[in-house]
Amino acid sequence: MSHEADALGLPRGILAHHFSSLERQNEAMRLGMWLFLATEILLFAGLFTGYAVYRFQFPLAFQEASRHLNITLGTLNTVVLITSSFSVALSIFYARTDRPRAAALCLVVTLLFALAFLGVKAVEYAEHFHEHALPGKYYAYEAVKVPGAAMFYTLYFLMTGLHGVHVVAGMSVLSWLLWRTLQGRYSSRYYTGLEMGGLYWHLVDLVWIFLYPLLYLI
Amino acid sequence: MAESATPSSKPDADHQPHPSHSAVPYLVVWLALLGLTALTYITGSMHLGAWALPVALTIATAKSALVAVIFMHLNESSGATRLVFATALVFVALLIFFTVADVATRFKLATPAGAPFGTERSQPEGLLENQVPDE
Amino acid sequence: MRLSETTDSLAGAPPLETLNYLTDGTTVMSWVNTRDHKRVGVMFLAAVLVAFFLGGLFALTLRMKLLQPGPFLMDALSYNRLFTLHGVVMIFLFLIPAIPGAFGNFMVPLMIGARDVAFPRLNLASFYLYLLGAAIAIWGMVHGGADTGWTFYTPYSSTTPTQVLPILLGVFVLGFSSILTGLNFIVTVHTLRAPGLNWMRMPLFVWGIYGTSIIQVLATPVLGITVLIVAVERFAGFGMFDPARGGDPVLYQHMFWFYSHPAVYIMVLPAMGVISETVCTFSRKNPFGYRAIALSSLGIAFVGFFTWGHHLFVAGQSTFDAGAFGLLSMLVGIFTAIKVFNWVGTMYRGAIKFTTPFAYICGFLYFIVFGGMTGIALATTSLDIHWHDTYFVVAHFHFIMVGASVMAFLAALHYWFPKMFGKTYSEGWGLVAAALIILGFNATFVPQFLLGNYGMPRRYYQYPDHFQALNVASTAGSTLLGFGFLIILIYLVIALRWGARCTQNPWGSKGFEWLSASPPPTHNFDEIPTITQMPHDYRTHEPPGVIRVS
Amino acid sequence: MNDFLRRMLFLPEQASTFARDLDRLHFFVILTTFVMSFLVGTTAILFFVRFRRRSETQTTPHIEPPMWLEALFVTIPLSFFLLWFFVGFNEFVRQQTPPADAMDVYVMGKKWMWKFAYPDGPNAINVLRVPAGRNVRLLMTSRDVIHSFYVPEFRIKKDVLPGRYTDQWFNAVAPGRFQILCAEYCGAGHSVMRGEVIVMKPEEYETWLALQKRGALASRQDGSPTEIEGTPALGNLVEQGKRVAAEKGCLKCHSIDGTRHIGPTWLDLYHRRERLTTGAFIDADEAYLTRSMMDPAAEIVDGYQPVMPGYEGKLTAPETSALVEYIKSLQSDAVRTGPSEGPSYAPLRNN
Repeated sequence: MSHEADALGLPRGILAHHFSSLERQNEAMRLGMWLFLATEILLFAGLFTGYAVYRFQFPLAFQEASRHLNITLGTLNTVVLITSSFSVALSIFYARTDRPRAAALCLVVTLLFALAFLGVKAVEYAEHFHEHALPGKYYAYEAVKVPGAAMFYTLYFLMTGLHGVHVVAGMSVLSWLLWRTLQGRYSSRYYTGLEMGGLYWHLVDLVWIFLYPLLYLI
Repeated sequence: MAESATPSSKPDADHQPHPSHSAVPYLVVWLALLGLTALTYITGSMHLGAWALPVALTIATAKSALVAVIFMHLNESSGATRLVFATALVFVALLIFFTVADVATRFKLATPAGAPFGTERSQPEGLLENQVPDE
Repeated sequence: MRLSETTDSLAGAPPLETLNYLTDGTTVMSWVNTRDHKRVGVMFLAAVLVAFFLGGLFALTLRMKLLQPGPFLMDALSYNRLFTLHGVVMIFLFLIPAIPGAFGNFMVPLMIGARDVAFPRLNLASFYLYLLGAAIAIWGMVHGGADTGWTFYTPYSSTTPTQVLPILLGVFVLGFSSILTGLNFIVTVHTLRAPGLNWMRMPLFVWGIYGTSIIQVLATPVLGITVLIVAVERFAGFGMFDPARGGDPVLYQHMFWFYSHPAVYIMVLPAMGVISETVCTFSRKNPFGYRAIALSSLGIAFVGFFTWGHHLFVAGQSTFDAGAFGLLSMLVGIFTAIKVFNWVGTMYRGAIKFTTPFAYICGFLYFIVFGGMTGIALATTSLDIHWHDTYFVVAHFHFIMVGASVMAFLAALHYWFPKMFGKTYSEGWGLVAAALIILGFNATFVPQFLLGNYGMPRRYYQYPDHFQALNVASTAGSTLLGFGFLIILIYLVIALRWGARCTQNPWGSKGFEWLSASPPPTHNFDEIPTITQMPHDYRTHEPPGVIRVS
Repeated sequence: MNDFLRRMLFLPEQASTFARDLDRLHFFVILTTFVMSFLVGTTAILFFVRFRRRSETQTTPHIEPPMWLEALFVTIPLSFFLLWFFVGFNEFVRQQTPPADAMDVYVMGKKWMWKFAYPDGPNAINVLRVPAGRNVRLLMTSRDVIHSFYVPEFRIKKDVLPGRYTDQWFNAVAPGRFQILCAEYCGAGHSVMRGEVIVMKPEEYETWLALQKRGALASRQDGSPTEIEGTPALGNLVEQGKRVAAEKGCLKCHSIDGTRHIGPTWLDLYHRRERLTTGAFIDADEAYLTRSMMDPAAEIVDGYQPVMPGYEGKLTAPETSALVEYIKSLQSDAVRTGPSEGPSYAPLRNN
């Protein structure tokens, strides 16, 4: 059985026994990750479908309710998330070019941005709680009393909530990757793990790119 | 795992089919994303009416395309990965299209103005004339 | 660790009876913590069989109740819970994981000449997620059960006081298990094929599993989010589908069937794969129209996603959607038709041997044509109006699920039993059981078609008296069916314990999975074979792959 | 031929204008299905007989189907399927498009009963009366969960959804009585959520309708309860009892129109001779009615499950007596016309 892990000076266990080469294995990992991302996309698709249907049924309520969200905070969060995506991309780039310290630094920046995102989101949520702009049966927002507004907030909380869960999941993945990076596991020879984590984080960003206009802008 | 490893003489370059030598593309994409965010913010606050949604979605699509192609390296991925991504998007489109098409083409009385209305758990508000009488 | 042992043992002259995957490590931990796709497959097989007998027991109890039109044996609530459990157990715990989980896991790497699936740990995780999901669901059943039917239609499911939440949660977790299985297979097929095994040489079972996996990966998440929303609606009152808040119960149905219609193909595509393999082996013949059978698997996987709306013809869906879905549904039938004709074609000028698996193939062919065409009939918009939600649907559904999937599952079980365990079973009892099952199946479900025509809605605890005769007939048939399964259970257990040792390739098959020993060693192949032929090339006696000379 | 096939396939009688056309398509489809599965099955058996394995080392030739054969495999079934679709969809569109001259009946599904209301006419529970030979459109909604309105003899079925309307039309060809079934699973009473369509001769229908309207007006003059919240109901005991019955959920299990439900119907219950599960007979007098509210499990009427919760402490004394009065008032010698011995109608909307 040819085994390259040792020859490349990589840590044990990187190349599994049933793959003929590391290249093959990386390809498998990448494809597997993309398939997983596809499932994530379809997971969110359910909520987007709900959004599309109810927006079609209650166009005015959605516009009205959307105007009462804090667009400044929404935009701020968009910028925060885009930047964090950028820093993850940079981190992979640095790992690829054998600059592990820079890579780690980028991950730290990403994590900080992610925290900032959650912080801003928390502020927004607190505001909604304060105004009773809550989903479903808890809806008692004085400012918007159009039928369908409660549905907007249901979708708002489900979508941002699910997205928030993904942000938290992404943060834990990135923290783990940060630890591995600091251990010096990723280099130009092997950086697939980091790349996978990065892909996940980009997906979180991707979902937000759609949530932002749908919830805040129209 | 396997102890019986035999040395391999394959060159390292094999493991990096597409080494990228510069971070500039990432920076450019980042700036573009920020620019597009600003653009969508501005168009969003212009209250474009019927055009608001298509404009916002077009910009969002452009942004996500940038993220997917450059940040997520779809440009250097294998065909299979691209196909996976494309298929997922096709199915999302299908799901949304047929579901919305249903709502959009129902007979016009299906959800009369004033809905939500009468179920056991919430008393009717804004009933229509000729509505099914309650007991 | 295990691997190094086996490679070491290969260094010397291989002993006659080398360790196989069953004997290589016999501690409980060596099973619980295994990475071996074959062991995961066997564990899946054991689990789905338990589920199958549980679900079968529920079904028999239901049929017993239906002997009488009035209250009998149990009250309405118990009846409603029981059919829900029957549905949930059979669909989520048996049909969906059965062939991919058990035989897919076992056979796909062997068939493509790989040592394992791409992500062995994920594979094991998928099994444990299955167990976890099953445990949660069964916990819910023990603590009251749900009475929603396996479809969980809102707003009934969000308002009924029964234990819907744990069952929904169980389904959610099972969905993840299914996704991981599918994801693993896709990557395995893409990256681990043996040299020489290009796409157009891939065994048809692998094509079937590959198509299935696409559906598992792309459809299951939608079910996940849907049941999640219903769960949130139940415990937090978010009201996404709640009509009282402007919610649309039909939206739930769209989202549910976006998964659950393709899910039917999750259950039937692997079955078709099994038939493609077995029909070749027992006809000793190359597949007639290999390309057509292979690509129609992808066709079904793809078009299966466009047709969910035919479950909503009377549900208040718009006429436009009904037309679109009705038209698209016709296309799915075509792919199945292509397969059926090509299977029959495979027998042409073959050398057919009538064995137990072949008996199931014959049953399968008849049932899938009848079940499939009644499916098309149901998708014929206006005919559906009378049949919708009646026993006609129940009968059609069971023709596909039992008549096709379970028949193929049994064919696979008998066909691969020697491969998996190295033992032979009693052919005589096998044929007796097959005859009993095919007969009992017809006796159970043909009356149900007639009941549907007669107008008996499904999920009826009590029914108008004039439906009784047909119900009694159906119950009588189900008893036969039950006996058939019992016989299989008995002789397979006996074979497992006392059966004669079989040769490496008892059927004389040229499927690639028979290239390895039976039962296979842990690492499958000493040397990865280079595939030189199409599968099932019976022109010569040469094995389909040669060992690479390095 | 039509009748023969219909009976062979256990199809119910053809009582609406749709039925015959649909059945014709049905016969075509089912016969094709039979022929196809028979052909496939027989071919397989023939091949088995003809191409049995003769020796264990037999080899076989490699056969690939010619392109035209694969094309045939596609086009033959496809043309059949498309034919079915176009014929079927044509019929479907006809069924989904109510004619402009159709008379409206409002239908409401509710666990577990059907309510029918005619525009400015009477309303009814579980019995739908329609004139023969006239287009009728049902405008349907539900109060709780999804139900489905199904009349097998008419070949019509449509889900009844909470929160929105669905519609369904039909034209019954001749007078007769047909069962309405609920086809969408809706809980414990799903299988007994049955009603009846009574198709009447047009002139009988008109007479009935006129009578109903008069009766409805008369009952309206009885005075309706005051609707000021928080004040005790001013109506008489019967009215109070009716309200209590609705509020306490009695009517979820007991019908007031004679239909069998989870519990015995209240119609004509007072002084009814009931057989208990013990085999004994009792007279349903005031004492029994009260007892069975407080401790229902003690004396269960034969054929019913002991599912009713005790209302001891949950009903005040005035409420109990109001309920008893209400039950006493439910006597079936109210308005009853037409050929049916079916249940009578609940009074018009009065709240």
